[in-house]
Amino acid sequence: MPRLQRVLIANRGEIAVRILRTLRETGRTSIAIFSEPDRTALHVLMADEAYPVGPGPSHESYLNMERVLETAKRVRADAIHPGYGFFAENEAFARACAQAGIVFIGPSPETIAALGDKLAARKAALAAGVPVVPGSPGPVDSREDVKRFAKEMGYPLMLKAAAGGGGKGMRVVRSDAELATAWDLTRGEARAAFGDERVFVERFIERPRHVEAQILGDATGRVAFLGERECSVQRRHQKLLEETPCPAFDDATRRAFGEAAGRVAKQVGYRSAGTVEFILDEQRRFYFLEVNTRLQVEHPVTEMVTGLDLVAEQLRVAEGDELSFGDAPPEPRGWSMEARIIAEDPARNFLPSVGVIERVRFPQGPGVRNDSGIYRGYEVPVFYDSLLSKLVVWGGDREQARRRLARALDEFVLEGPHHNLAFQAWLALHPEFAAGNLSTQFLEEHWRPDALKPGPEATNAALLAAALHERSERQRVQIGRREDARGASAWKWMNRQRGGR
Amino acid sequence: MPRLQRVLIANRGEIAVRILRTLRETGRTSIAIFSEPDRTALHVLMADEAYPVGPGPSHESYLNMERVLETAKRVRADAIHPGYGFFAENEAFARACAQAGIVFIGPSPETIAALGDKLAARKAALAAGVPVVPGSPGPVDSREDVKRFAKEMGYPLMLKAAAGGGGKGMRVVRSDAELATAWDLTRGEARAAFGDERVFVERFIERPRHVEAQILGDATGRVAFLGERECSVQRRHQKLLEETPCPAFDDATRRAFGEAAGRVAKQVGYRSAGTVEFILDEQRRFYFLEVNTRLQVEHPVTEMVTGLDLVAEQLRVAEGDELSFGDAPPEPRGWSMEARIIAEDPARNFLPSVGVIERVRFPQGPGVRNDSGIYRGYEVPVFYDSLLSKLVVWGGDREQARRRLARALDEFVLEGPHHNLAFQAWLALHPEFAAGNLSTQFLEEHWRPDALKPGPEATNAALLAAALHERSERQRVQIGRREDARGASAWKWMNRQRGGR
Amino acid sequence: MKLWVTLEGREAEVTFRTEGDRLILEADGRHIEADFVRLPDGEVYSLLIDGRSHVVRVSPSAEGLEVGLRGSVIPVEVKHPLEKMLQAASGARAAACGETVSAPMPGVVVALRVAVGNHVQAGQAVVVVEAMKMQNELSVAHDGVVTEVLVAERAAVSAGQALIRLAPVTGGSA
Amino acid sequence: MKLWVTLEGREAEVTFRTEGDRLILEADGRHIEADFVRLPDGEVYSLLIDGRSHVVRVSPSAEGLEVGLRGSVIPVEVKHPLEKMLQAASGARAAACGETVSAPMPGVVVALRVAVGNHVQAGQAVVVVEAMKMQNELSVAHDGVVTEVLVAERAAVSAGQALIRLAPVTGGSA
Repeated sequence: MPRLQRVLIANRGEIAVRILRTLRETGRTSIAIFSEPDRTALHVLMADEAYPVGPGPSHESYLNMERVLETAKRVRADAIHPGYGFFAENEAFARACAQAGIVFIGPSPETIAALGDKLAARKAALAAGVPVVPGSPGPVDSREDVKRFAKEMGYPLMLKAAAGGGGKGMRVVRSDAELATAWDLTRGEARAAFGDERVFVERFIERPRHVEAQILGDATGRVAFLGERECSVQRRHQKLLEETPCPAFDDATRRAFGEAAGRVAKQVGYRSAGTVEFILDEQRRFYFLEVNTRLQVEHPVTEMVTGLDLVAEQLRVAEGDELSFGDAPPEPRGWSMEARIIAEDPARNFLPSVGVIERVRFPQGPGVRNDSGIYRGYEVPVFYDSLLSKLVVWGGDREQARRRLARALDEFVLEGPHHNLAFQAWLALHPEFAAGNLSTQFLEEHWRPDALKPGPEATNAALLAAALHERSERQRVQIGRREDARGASAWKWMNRQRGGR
Repeated sequence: MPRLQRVLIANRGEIAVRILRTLRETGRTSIAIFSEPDRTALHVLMADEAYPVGPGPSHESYLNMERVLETAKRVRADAIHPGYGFFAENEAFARACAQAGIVFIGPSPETIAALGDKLAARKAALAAGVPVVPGSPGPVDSREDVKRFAKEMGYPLMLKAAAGGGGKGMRVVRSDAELATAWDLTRGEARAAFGDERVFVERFIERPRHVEAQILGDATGRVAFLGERECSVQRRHQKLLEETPCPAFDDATRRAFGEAAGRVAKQVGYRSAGTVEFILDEQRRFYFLEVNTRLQVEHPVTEMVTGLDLVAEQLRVAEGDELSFGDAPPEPRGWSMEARIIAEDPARNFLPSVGVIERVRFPQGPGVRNDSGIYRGYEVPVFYDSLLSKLVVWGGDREQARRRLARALDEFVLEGPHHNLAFQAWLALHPEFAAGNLSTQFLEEHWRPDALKPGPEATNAALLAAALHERSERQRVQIGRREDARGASAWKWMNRQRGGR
Repeated sequence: MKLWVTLEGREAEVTFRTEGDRLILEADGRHIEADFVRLPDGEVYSLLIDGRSHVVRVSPSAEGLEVGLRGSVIPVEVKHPLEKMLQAASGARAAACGETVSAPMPGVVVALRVAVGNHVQAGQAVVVVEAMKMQNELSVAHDGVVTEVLVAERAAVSAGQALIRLAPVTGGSA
Repeated sequence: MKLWVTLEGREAEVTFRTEGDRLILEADGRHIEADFVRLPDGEVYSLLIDGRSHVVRVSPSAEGLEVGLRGSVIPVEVKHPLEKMLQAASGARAAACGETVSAPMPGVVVALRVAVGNHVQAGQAVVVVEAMKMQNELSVAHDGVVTEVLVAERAAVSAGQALIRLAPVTGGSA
């Protein structure tokens, strides 16, 4: 296979910037695409070349398959990197690339299709001898069937709408008595929300951890396991902070976990970078969930401890090369954490925020990496997701990584939209987080918005700042109308206040 | 020894920021000091506490020993970290700290004194069985003595003023004939420049490399060798780009080099972080030069490959603790390079530059670390040195590190003072640099200012930018005086031009 | 100079003056002094309070000022004494004027849950706005009756745009 | 719109116009088109020239404009046609007016190497200024005679401050 010299990035924001950095470092031409409001986005400014693909809404630009492929052909792209989201797990797009003679950087369309169907993926895992959450092999037909299941597995159970997703259509059942009403409610909701009343049963895992395996496969059929990532701290099923290694793992768990992930990947002939997701119960037993057939948002923590460039490995594999490390993946060194810096307001139930980045100063220094799509003066558009930047740190051990994260968050200056820096700092300093006691219930159990209340020192500083501001405002007023008497000046103040400054 | 909770940093700029990061990560209070023009410097803004120590000139503030120590005592500092420069290698300051009951973070005053005298340091190296550049054991008295030397060692030789320094009072002699005039010239210069006509003879090492060993000693007498740094690319004896490992080293050389550095350090009972400097000839033989008894500007490259925090190790040693890694320093991984970003104009013979940082965007992403003392809007003061920032990169091998450096330099936005970003990019891409063919003669042999001439693509972009600028200027003029006829408008242009815009 | 400051729910009279680079402030019987300098970077101040270093940014907001400080944002309401007097007088009137639900950010109206004439209860969600791939329910703060619906479903709205107006219920909690 | 542009030592007449976000320029028989947008960040433009992405910053300098581009700074002189005409007329006069040596940066005068009345040759160092711990020799561009020495040794000087003035040597190369 010839070298992929011209690579189009079918994405935007921080991940487009991330990918173009590797393209530049490996001597390839980086080709950006952009929607109209993204004309001034960082990935456009930093790319070697950039071409427009349509208006703001994703389906008219970044998800406009025809336009993106036409652009790729016109500018003679050798390959397309899809990043994550958009076309990253789209079988049809991968197929269309192949038909257009353009290399899709990712697994084969067949792999994407096979793993995109959650039931098929679960079957592949079972076939590979990898544990899945115990449950009914298919939809259950009656309350009595659920009761029989409960006798076998014990309560609590989870009723899950077969067509569900995004955290909807799920209900925990803790006894036969609860089941009486839960059965009808769940089926009713499933019918209402998805037009499909089929319901599955699964064992309910209490306080689960979300742990995932980074895998990398090449064309020779070799699959490498590059360590796990713990992604338990979530809100509304969105990951907020990820780390590697998993604080709950010992060497034996890790070995078994890596072997399980590798077996799933080999079962489907996996090629390129992918992630096998598991949940971990409180007894450290892991259960297969699904495979993400793409580069993951949180891939940098794996890069920090292995020293690998996963995008560079994807490019090698796409060119038909072997993995850079052959059969010997580098031993992970130290600990890494990633905090997602998101435009949202923790004090108002994490309401998304937009606006102009008025001031930004990224944290720097030892062990700090920023993967970001913003710059000072940039206006965060309303059309795309609210991830502004990823703050990634490395430490010799978990404690150094965690303290470094807290240091870096403290150093991070970001003004304009609301953001979750203070929330992430709260998290990094929380004693349960420090102890590694994580689960997907972490926020429900520990987070209260008044945790961000400023202390007396901050309150004093705020008081002084407000006084300084009023002083300079007042000077401005007085300089402007030096002839005014006191009363008139006060009226001016009133007007300003009423004007909703 | 009790924990050092409150640490005063007797320094400024990037190294003060570097040190306070470790203090924060280890839960200590960082105390900055500042001169009047440094009231808005980054180390003051970032520190937990900050106190004034006098006017701009160093000797009235950062080098005002009485004022600095009085401040340290008044604010109840447990320890002082001197950084590099200023008091870092000042025996009297280290002694005064001890007398004031404040821990000086560095070697003992006796070690500083012993290694500060270059002749004594050379003797210590010889006593430790470490090679020094072959030469006369003391001053030579006559031309005839030099000739006898030449018979023994062969030409070329170097005549060196005993009291010389900073590259002055040195002359290469390649034959008996040259010696005839060189002898009187060198003695005359030495007398004129230093008031001391004593002259030494040393073998002249052609195209030498400058390679140094990072060492770390603790109170138990243990001395660790943490790898070498190649610092050959220099201008006027100022290092510009450093890397580790040294591209000229093989394992045997490294082992012998590390052992030699360790012997010198043990000979003087070295404690804390230090650097043993050597020169390397074209046959890869190394010769001791001197010991720097402090943290080095280029220490981050060692941190990148070892994963250690050298400032944290210094703090441990100062508290009487052992080194964090005991007797097993971490195996270095990969390659690291550091480019010094300096306020100077490569096109005008590297003339230093000052001014306001109008815009700065640091390079980010995988394998990039910035240690910096600047921010947007900051005015670089005239009183201190012109190092603005250190760009440090890591790669799996030298080639990845070098390409990453080039990528990061390309991504670095810095406007305001003149700077050497384009020069560093030229260096990173130079074929001889890429091949690792380095010596302290690198710039003399390869650098020509017209290397920075822009290519046709850049020239076109500049042409367009100039046109756009004139268009917006013109619009401004026309909007301002809409009633004006064409002639009057042109006159306005003239005035603007004459005003020296 | 005197000000009325509301901070963290507490209101206090604040007296302050500057002497060169020093700011001297009295509030609630406390005396605070700081060395201050305005940074070349917008409405940003560096404060040294007894040596402790703080960088604070002040920006105007709908309710008064916001002070940004190490990743946190602290709302501060500052009133001039005369302003306070006048506002107290008009306070009673304002409370009875009903409520407006506005878009907190630019986005698209996904669902309208009420129509003109509907009675709603405090906390009830009345409209859903989608922005950045997230749906956000907007609710009312007080019981009331819907008097105006100012947008249609699928309409794009800008930050602060009024969406729904309500009148207070007679005898209800205002 | 027409301009005379001096760039990389070559002078050319440039004709350009804009159509919406496109800039169309002709110079030296070449035709260049670009998509442009001004970034919210000072006098900075993003240009897409046949898809190639460039971020350029324009700032005024003593000699005209400086265009910053990927770490490099490219000086550009831009003249309006009328301006050029007038300047050509006064050019001859200006050349005979002698030379001034100015401080290129703030610093301290460390050494004066000439006195009033001295003859100096092009390239000769006449004064040494120290800034940022570095000593910098300043030399003259043309042969001349020192007419004024405007500073003393150890004096602090600001950027652009005139230090020494020279008159041209009669018959010398101006």
